[in-house]
Amino acid sequence: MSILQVLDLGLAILVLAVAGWTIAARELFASVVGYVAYGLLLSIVWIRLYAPDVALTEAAIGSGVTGVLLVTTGARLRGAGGVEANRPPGISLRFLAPGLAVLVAAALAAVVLLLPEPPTTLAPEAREGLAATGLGNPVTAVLIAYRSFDTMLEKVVLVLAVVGVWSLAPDRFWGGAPAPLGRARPEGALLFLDQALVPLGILVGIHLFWVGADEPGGAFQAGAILAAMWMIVMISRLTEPPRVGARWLRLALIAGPAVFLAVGLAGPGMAGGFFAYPAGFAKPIILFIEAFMVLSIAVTLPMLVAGPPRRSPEP
Amino acid sequence: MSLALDLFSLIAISAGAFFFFAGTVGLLRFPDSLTRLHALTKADNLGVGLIVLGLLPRAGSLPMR
Amino acid sequence: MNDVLLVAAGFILLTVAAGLVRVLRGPGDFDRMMAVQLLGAGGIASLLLIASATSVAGVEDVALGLALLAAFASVALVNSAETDGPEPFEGEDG
Amino acid sequence: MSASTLAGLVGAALVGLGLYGLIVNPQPLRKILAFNLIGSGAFLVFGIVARRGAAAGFPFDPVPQAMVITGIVVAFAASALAVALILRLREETGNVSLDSDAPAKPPGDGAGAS
Amino acid sequence: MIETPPALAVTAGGSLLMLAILAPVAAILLSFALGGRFAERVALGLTPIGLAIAIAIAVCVWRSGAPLVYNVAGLPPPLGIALRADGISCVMLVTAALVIAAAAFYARANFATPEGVTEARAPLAFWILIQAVWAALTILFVGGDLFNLYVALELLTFAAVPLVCLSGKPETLVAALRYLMFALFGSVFYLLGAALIYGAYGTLDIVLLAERMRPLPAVWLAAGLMTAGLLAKTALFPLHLWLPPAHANAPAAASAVLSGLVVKGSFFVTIRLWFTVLPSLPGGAAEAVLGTLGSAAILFGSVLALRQERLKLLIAYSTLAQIGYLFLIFPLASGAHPWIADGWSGGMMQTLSHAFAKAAMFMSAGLLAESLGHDRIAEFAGAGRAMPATFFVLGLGGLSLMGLPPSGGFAAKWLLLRASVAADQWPWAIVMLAGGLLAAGYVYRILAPALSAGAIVLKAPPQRRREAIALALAIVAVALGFAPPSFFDFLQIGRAATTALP
Repeated sequence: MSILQVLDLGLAILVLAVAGWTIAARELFASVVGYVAYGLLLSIVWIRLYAPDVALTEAAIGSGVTGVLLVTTGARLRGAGGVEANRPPGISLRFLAPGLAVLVAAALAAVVLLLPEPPTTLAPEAREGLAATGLGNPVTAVLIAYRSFDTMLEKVVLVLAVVGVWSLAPDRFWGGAPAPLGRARPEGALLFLDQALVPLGILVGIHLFWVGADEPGGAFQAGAILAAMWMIVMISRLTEPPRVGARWLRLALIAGPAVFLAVGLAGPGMAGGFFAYPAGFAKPIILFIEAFMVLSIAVTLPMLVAGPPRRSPEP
Repeated sequence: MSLALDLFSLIAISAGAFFFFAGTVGLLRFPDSLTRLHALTKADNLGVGLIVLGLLPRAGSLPMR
Repeated sequence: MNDVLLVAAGFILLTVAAGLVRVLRGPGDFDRMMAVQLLGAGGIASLLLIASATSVAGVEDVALGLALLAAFASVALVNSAETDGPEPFEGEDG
Repeated sequence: MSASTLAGLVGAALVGLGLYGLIVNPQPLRKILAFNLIGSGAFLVFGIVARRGAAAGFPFDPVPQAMVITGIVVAFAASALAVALILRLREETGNVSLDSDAPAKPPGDGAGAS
Repeated sequence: MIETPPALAVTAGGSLLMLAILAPVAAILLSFALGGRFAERVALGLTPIGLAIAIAIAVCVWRSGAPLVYNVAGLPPPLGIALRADGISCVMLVTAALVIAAAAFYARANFATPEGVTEARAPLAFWILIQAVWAALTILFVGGDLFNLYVALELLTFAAVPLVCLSGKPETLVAALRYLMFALFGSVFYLLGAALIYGAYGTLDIVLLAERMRPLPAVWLAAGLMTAGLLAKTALFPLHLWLPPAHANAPAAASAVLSGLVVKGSFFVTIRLWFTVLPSLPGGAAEAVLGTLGSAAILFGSVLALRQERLKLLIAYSTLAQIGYLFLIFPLASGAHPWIADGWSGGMMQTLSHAFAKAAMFMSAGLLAESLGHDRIAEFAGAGRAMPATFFVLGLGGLSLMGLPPSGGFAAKWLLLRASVAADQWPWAIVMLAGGLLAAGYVYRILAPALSAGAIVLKAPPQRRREAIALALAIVAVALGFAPPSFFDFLQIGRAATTALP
């Protein structure tokens, strides 16, 4: 057994232990903290699978923003009780659930071990098409060129999630702003962090967007980093969540999918098919789309965390 | 030259790992939150810093696209 | 040399994982968060070491992003951890 | 055992763990956590499929990796919608439960004042 | 670049498929950006355009007698995404367009932006979400790639769940949350199955998969996981717990769309999975299991419908039962037998007639609740005389649910019965007859008190225009009973090609 294998085994055990903790922990907050740790460990697993793009996305969205969402919710749910006041599961459920879980996991494990050889892959096809897109990062090429339709629809899913979350507001708050993310007044340490971290974060975000064409990174990851920075500024109360009726907000939320859709619709005129890119201009067009996607993601994720409007609109 | 660089990496990375160890011991053994925080910051800063320093000489050898 | 990097990565992971006992024991939310913070730092370090040993390209940006997000997560955790803070915002009258 | 096979087994175990949590845990927010565990298990299965598909000079097959990235974003959006529902439900009923016959607290008291 | 096999070739008119999807997507974004009253105008303006595109697609398929195919980004599968419309895609597209258009015009009275404000919560959300349901369903009906279908399923979830709780009442929030939990469980299991299938075959395109399909362990598990996930979204017994509260508590226009169309979206993907991707797998055990679950749903849903006190809950439980009939298509239309044409036509006819009948019934139930102020069946005495048209629609819809001639439901159940008799699979026939009797029971339960004498005070008489919309849908449900044989040939377009594969 080589050192690498020992390391892998240890990592696997650690991931499963922390995952088990998030399920088993008594307190909600402890469970959520466990989930954030779990996300961090998972990023290392993704590096072991040679998937730096996924590692970055998992760290940013899977662990980072989701963790913050859950932590904020845990804090909001605490206090007035009612959280732990549920009935324990019935006896049949207690025996059925582990049985079902073990069955599914065992079947899945067996099938994973028995996946057919030689492995199937689309890597050669992806390599072949890469030249036409002008990109160096094949994952970005899949996302924005080969399967751009999925990515565009997924952006629409994000818009719908915003609509769905907002629709949960009490009527009297419609048009107003979501509740502040942070405490009553800014604190010294947070303000210092703002000054140090946020400019750096914005720089990193833009950097990730730019290198995403050729190296790990891209619109999702860059947008998530920028979203995190905006949320930090909102947590320290230097700025407040915007009103849901604000025109600029609506436009920023739909900018990504709308530009994507517009380019896709222009495809038949430009390149002979919906979502096709004209030869020679693929890369600048892709970067153009991605720039708007970064904007939309950077605005969407914080609005999803902030939740529905909770303040009456200004008269 | 390469031997010297390797030696440098070795020393920096070992030192970094040591700081992580020390930080963890501090986190587990120190009596209250503030002293634990003190130990933690040492691990955070010096640990990661030294590891990155130790990896610097190898950065050029990474396949660049 | 690669084996040295891997051993160092394993050692760091092991120690910070031991630190996770703080998540189990608490007692306060603050202590739990510190353990995650340590795991974040250790995770970045071992990620860089592993990537360097197994030659995964372009991992520097991943580490950069992780470092930023670790700081972000701790801000959010501190923001919502304290139990004696003000009541969660419940809205205002229209 | 190769790293990708091991990751696949971890993925399978995560699905099992998450499924257990999803069924047994009555608290909706904990169900969301469990759902996220199942999700990451599924993503890991995509991940090993991608790693197995290393070819043509790429150490991975980019197509499943791109699908994972899409999936992670969708999973986050789902969590956000669920969380918003849970918070609104707590506000209306003072309770977070999936039992439809749970007694509902009359809404309005205290929820309107800041 | 890559040699295109004939099965993947693009056909003329394929661009229509893309337009059918992109029109509602563009409308969603436009509605959200403009906000306020524009959302309603955009949604209403979309209905004729969407309907025209759906009909154009159907005409193209009818004329050529072969499926329409389009490769997005000009890239054929496996790397690219293909869209395909066969016979059943076309009828579902047209059905969705008709029901959504009807629901939209019906909903104008409930979801108009009030005077004096530029934008209100429920109207904006409703108009955006109903367009999103349309977009998602369109992709589900024409999508040719399992991951693309996953994204569409998620789109449908995100559109349908908030529709349930637009009123913001606690019981609707609980219903929506439970719906979301089931839907998310369904999505993630579907995704897991898709991962295994990609790992085994290196593509997620359904036509390529059908060609490459071999009975591997991975594909059995994948089929099980995906089917379980899709059943949770379709609310087939025993994964049905979420449906009755969600469909009964949603606003009437939303209930009509949810019950008539949304559950058919995931059902349609199940059909794609078992009849296009997996038919070359040996054995009929899985089909028998699906049929058994369907039978259980028929009996269970009908009995529970009989016991409901509230009209909307009764109709929602009847949806459970009618979903059960849909799943009889799996044992009765699979394999290579002489009766499968009947089974296939019957199953699809049930899908269509239930969509129209159930939408009409939920709309009538909404009108009743608005006029009476409640929907408690026991207090309907005299309502039949006060609101004759509304009860006439409920009766017509009930005709189709019971399977009495002349109606689409009769044609569906007759074809399914004939197939089960021809196949010597008697249990299905007995269950269907029992389900028909039970349906007669619960329809009688609605109509009998309403037709009895009694004095009733209406808060407001129902609007003629809205009654007419519900009536139109109910008439379509009945008229489906007169479908000519050529209609059933149309349903077979694209199917022969896949079943003929070795």
